[in-house]
Amino acid sequence: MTPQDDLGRAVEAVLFAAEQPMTIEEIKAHVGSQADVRGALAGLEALYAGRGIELVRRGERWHFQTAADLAHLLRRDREEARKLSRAGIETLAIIAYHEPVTRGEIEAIRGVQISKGTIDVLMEAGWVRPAGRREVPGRPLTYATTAGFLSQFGLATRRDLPGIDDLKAAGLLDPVDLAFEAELEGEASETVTEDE
Amino acid sequence: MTPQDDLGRAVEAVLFAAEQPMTIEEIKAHVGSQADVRGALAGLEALYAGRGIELVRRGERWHFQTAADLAHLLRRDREEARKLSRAGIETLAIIAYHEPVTRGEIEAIRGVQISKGTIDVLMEAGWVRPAGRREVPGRPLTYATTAGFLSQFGLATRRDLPGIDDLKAAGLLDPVDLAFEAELEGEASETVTEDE
Amino acid sequence: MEAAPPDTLTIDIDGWEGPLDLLLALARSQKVDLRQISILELVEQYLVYVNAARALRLELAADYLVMAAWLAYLKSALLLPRNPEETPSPEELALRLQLRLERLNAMREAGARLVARDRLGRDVFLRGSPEGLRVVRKGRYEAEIYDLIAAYGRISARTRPVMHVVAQRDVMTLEEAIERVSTLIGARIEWSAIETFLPEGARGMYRKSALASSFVAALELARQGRLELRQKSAFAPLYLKASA
Repeated sequence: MTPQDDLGRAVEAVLFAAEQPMTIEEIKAHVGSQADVRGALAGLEALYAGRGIELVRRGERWHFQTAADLAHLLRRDREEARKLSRAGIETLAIIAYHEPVTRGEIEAIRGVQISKGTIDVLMEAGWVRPAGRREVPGRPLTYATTAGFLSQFGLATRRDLPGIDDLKAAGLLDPVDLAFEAELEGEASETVTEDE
Repeated sequence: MTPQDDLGRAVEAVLFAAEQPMTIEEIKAHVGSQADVRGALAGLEALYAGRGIELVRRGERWHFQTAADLAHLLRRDREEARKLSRAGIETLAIIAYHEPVTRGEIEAIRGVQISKGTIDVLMEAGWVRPAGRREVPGRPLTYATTAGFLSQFGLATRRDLPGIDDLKAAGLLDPVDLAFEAELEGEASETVTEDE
Repeated sequence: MEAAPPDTLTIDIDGWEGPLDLLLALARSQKVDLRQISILELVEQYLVYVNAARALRLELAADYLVMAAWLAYLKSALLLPRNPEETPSPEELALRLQLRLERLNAMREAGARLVARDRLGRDVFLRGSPEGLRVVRKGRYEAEIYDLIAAYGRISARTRPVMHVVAQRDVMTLEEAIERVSTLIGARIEWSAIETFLPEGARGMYRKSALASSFVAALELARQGRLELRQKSAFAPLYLKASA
């Protein structure tokens, strides 16, 4: 067995035994600070690809989980996953796609005030956290998603949010004011081009 | 992928997610009663041989475990992460919001006495430090938070803590329930006993 | 609900999360790209809907009516001859509305795609019984930012009423009033209205407190035989005079 295999086995065992997803630093605390953990993780990822168990990255953390296509064999009836309200789902989506974002900005997109408790529920679930203040008058608090959010929804990074690139390219993540300006300018320049 | 591989993946995922070692009958309840689970187990046993994870049989039951020779990487410690008591987290919150603050002031804000151990625990965790004496009669010691506190809670500065208005908007200032009040009273009488 | 015309949505006001949400649902019923919707038609649909709801005497929240009023204005502005001086132009207002609908729609779809993903604990699973790892740091305490701010919220909620109770109010105590009325009454020869016993310049809550205390003081002094009270009828002015 090569040293590389030894490290692979060690990382595999550590992640397998872990109760929480682990960062590379945390893995190193077990397998040695000099180890090429990143390389070992890449090797394991390839080794497990297509198997019933998969190695996945969620934010800065790694963990093993069952393959998604086997959900039907494993789904647990007693698992009463917290059902989010529509307001909760939309608020979570707005925070995830726009973070960091203030309560006022969330309300502007939804066109309605957020009722008490909507953000509270998301924070309690561990998916949303306060993310500092915006340096504008009133210094409103902003919100962002957590590592727990990425794990829960199976995202390696925020860039894996469904359709985020398209939304960004279409300007749909820009505030209305900005989009409005762009739209007016676009029209204006089109007109100029036509006239030439 | 052959049918045998599909079955292997299914058994692998079921055993991985299981909370207890499983019999072949129990596995069949998930993957189908006609399946050749015994054959799939043999296949998995061979596949995992020599890896950081092993498939092992204990009596009639099967489960995955980390390879015995890697146990030194994992050794469990019963002194696991502990959750702060309610008194601890409340005291920490008061120090964070009001620092530098004396013990008497913390008690006045909490409305309940705090036992000596509460602040000791916060200091041991590295989140609170003594911050000089207040120049009033008795020269009481004041307490403040540390840099370790900021990094634990993911704050850039103390000013990033949500203000009272933010808490209100998030529904965190809703009336406390009676059970909680009762608990507080219990705590208060405990403190008296400790001090005697 | 059969009363609704066949081409309008069923009236179900509880299902909407505000007027923008309702507008979006109506816009989607046009079955074209949001970029292509007819704002005029949308305005018309909304007004029909709101009128139908009102005809059924459903309680509409104020913001639905505010939106209806604004849309009615937008509609007339779009139909009437242009006033070039007017800014923003009705077309610009319509464009802004369309941009808002697009953004809400984008987030609604994103939210639906998000919750449909393979969720941990529902579709994919972590290891059922991990052996667990040694915690390297000794006695590490765990707490999350949520625990911290929720704790502070709890303390604030708990102490808030207390702070309310201890708020200092400017009052005249009964002792003060007895002292004051018994001193002043000696100097009065004629019947004097009770109001003339109040300190000069007493205003607002303090004046009310002084009046109430002075009244009780007058009763007490009358009981002691030190002054007499006179009142023509209930709620008529109350007069005080020292006992002869």
